[in-house]
Amino acid sequence: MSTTRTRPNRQAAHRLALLESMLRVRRFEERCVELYSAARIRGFMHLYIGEEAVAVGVNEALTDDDAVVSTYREHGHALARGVPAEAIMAEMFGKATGCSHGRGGSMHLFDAERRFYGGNAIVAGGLPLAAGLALADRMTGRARITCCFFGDGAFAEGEFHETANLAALWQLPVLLVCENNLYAMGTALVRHQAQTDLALRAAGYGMASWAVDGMDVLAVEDAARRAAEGVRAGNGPHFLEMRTYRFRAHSMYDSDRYRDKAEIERWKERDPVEGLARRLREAKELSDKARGALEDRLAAEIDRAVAAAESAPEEPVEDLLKYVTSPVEASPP
Amino acid sequence: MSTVKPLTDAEATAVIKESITRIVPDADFSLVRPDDRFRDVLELDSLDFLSLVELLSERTGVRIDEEDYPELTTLADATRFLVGRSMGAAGSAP
Amino acid sequence: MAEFTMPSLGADMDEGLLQEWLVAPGDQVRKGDVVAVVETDKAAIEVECFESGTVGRLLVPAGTRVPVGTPLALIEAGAAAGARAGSRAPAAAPHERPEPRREPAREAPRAREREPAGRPVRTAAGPAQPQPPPPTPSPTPTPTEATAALGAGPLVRHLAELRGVDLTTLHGTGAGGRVTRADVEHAPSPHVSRVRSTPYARRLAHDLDVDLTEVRGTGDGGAVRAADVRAHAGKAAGEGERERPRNGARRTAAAVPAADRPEQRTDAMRRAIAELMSRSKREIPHYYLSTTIDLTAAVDWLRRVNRGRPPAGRLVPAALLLRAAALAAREVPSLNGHWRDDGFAAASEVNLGIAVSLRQGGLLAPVIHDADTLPPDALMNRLKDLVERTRRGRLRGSETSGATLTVTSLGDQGVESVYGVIHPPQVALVGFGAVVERPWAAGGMLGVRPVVTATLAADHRATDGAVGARYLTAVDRLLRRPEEL
Amino acid sequence: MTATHTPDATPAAASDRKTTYREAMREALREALRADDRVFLMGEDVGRYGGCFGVSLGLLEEFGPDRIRDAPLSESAFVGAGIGAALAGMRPVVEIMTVNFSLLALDQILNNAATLLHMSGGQLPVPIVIRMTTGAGRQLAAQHSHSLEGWYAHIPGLRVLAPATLTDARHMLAPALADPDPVLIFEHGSLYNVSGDLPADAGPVDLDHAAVRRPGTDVSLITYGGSLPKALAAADDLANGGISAEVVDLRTLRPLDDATIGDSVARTHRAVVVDEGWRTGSLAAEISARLAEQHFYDLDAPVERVCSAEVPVPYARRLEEAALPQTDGIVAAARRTVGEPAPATGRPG
Repeated sequence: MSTTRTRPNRQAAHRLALLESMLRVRRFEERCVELYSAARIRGFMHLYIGEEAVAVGVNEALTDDDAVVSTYREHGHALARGVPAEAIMAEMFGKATGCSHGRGGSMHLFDAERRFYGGNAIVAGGLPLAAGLALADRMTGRARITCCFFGDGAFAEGEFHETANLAALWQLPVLLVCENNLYAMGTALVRHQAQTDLALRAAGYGMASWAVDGMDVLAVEDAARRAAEGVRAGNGPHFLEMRTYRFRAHSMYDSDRYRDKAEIERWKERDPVEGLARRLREAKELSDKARGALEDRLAAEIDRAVAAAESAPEEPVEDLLKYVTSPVEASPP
Repeated sequence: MSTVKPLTDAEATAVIKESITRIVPDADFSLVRPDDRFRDVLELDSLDFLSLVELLSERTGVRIDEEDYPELTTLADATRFLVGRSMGAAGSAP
Repeated sequence: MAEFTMPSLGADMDEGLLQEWLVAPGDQVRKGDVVAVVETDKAAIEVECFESGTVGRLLVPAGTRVPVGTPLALIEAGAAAGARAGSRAPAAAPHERPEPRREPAREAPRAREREPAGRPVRTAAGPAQPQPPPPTPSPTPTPTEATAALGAGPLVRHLAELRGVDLTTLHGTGAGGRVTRADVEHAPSPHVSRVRSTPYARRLAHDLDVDLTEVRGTGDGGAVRAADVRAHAGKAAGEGERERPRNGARRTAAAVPAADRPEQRTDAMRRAIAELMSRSKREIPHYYLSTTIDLTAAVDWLRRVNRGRPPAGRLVPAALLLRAAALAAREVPSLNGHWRDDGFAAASEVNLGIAVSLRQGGLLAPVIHDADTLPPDALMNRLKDLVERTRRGRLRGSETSGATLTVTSLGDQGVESVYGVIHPPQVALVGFGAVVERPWAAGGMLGVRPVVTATLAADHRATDGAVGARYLTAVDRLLRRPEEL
Repeated sequence: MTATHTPDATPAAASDRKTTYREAMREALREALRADDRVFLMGEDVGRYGGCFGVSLGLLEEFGPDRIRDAPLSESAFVGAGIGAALAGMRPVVEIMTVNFSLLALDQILNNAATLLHMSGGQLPVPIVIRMTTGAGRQLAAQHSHSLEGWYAHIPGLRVLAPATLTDARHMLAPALADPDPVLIFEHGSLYNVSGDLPADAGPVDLDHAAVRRPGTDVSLITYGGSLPKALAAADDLANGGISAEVVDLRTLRPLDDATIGDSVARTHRAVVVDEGWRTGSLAAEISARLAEQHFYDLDAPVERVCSAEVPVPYARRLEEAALPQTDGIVAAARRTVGEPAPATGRPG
């Protein structure tokens, strides 16, 4: 497992904060399952349950100035980034108060203020964007980086390889975080990649690359910090292969025929949330009472988000054509 | 331009009367002698007269210019004009 | 539920004669449909409704004279679309309906197919045998099976007449074999459907009141094009007159008791003119001005313009006179408008009332709206169209009201000047006499020139003589430079 | 198609300058690069090579490799990078060699550039300009010759421009860069060598309006881009035959300027739409449909379309010419609308 115990900044409070952040994602998504089943949330919804350590750990390495480009499985990235639960829930309800004003839904969460650039539902489609965000920073000399999440499926797309090459060629300040959950939808990694060591292949583009235990938030944070540091230092793109696993189906419901139940159970033993909680309990950093209070607090927070989403106004149909082109007087930042 | 067929006096008079009837449906030709100014008798205003010119020109194929309007003052004049013009036009045709 | 009321078809209209209903209870109407013919003191006008829905009770029988605003019928909202889809079909079997006239006149073509099995259904082969239409539109004809088969309500018959469709040749697809509006609309119409024409030509034909069936098409496959319609346009006026007796006869047979209508109309008009003119002379302190205008330039210009044009495209002097009158009105706005509530309100547009004498006697002043914006050719076309339809009694509602200044021209009657009576609430009336040749001194030389005497009768409450003089001076100046008109 | 029919070839005023479409485009780029540090040019061979069609020749020397940025042959990556840079406040001008290659970046153009503003509920405008060459006529065969701008004009969220004149080549870029949303500029390959006088007093083009390039009364020839010179030549021919053709240059293919098109047809009552795209599902089809929807009662003849034959553009010259709209075809179509048969002798090819 991890060797991060000796790191100086691993204060108990920080570990608790990581737990809270992961637990928020977990509980939020569990509520999403209920709401989806009740048809309050519609469309495609891809759950992050099991992968929380990646989003939460990587976010620790980012500053508010940095940019994040994500995928359609991005509730965790958005929450970790600080996008309010109310705005996300309202978006999934298709409400006017949603973080994309009801235009995006689960797959297209955006928050320009937090430099959260979505919410991209074309596999690998966000990678070139991330390169461009990084290019702009590079050209203007701004000391900030862009973090791009994508899955192992994206590794098969031309856009990944074009972008990896471009980013390495131009030494762009971009942190490439591959969430290798072993399945591209229903196709196992071994069935879609000739060489399954993705970090090794990324290294072939001439960028620093390594694999990380994506089920250990402390390991993730540690790796992300080191990689981000390298990126900030002007050493070009870094690639992290986060070895992780999703506990639930690809999309909201699928038959999961492509996976062995025993495999899922094995991975659940490495649940990143409960794993950290267990360690904190063992280290006497988290009492059962404190855990209960945390759960209560998160439940109340999510209740509020759901209630707010329920009562939020619908986008008026008269605004259907809004946001197709910019209003005439507006000019972009 | 439609083809012009030479008209006889009778044909010409008939065309004129018919045309006037289309403009003034209740025109009573028993009140109009050949040398009366039919525009006055039948109260054709300038628009009516223009319509008459259109009809005559359309139905006979004869070209009627503004300069010819004085020829269309009485039934007799108009008949003479149409016959003469139709002969001339037809005669010059190949 | 909305009321269809006696519309006001002119500022001086207090009451109207509901001459004919074109719809019956149960008919579906759409906003803008012509539903009745109203005879005002001046003309018979087809009037439209402003609601969509189902015609409910008719509150006023045809032939009744009622004040403006009187409810004439009830229109129940909302059913028009549904009825078009045939939803009313099952209820419409004739044997259940002692009064076929109360059935929807507009059933969907497939309505019969939806009727429940076992319900007696009249097939087209049965009741739709050729039969003469009911001889009168009296609201309670005895429904024989034969007439029920035709079953055409007044709106359908009106539509058929407009389109020239012979109802007796149609197979009704409505309940019980009734001829529906859709049947008529889909029937090959000698007037409309069979004519191959471009959309623009069709529009133009409508605007110019040209019957497309009589236009020779020169386009692809004999299609009638706009140029064909224009070439035909002048002739159409004459043909309209020719057709009038036929249409008139049919309408009379179908609509009103034949006996007293023309006289009644004439009497009513005489009464209306009498009342209006008396009121004018009673209320308006008239003053009169006149000037004689040298038309040499105008006549020369007209000759030049008309040379080479076919008769249908030629201008008459009246077009130029109207043009000058309209432009001068724009220059002298205090003559163009209305006297209301002890004050003058200038109008923002120049709507010329054109005094048109009718052959059977009487006078109408239909309106050319925004006359100052129409160049001479357009003005000429409007004039021809308007005069022709005025004399056929086919004015549209909007053409009977809104005049801001009236022009009368008695020149065709041979007189040299006319001092008119103002049409209240207007404040002036312009008169033109005949264009005559007179000795004329100009530049110290005497010659013979064509001249016209222009007069102005104006309301002394609104203006003084100086204003009137300015107006006539403007007309004079404008007519001396016809190429700028 | 020759350089002799350029709409800007009017007698030169004292201060007008002789230039070419290519130079006009280059001048526009130079002006933009000088005016705004956020502007940079990115694409395949835009730097050292000077641009596949020579548009950016010399810009590298003036602005350096950072702003005249040669990209690898990765259309998706560098177009996407342009979009990302735009999101981050830059004003990128991305050059794609030809419209056929743009298909490799179609994901980025459609799924990101055109969509982000909307998907984000208005948070993320994408002020990018993407230039590319379009069209046939140079014997480049079926993978370098197509006119797919009509596809892009299908996409809400994009503005699609087709400069057809020197003035538009010179003055469309600035307003395109000022647009907060993605703008695609399609440069017809046959226009680069067109030369003429560039009016000195021309300013930024109004991107919302089509231009009447030649007034007329009998028929409207509605076209854009590389077909404009052909339509103008056709109008000349028609004038000799007594038919007065109005030539409308769409300039902006999305959003279409319905008003200018409609006003023209309302005057002439006849329309010929000339579009180098394939007929089926073309811009010409869209314009025809709009005329039918909005101006049915103005039409005095069926709308005619002169489009490319439904074939991948062939290499052989005769075949290629036969596949494309040509002046004679436009003349014939216009004559059909006014009801006159084509004269027995036509212009060759």
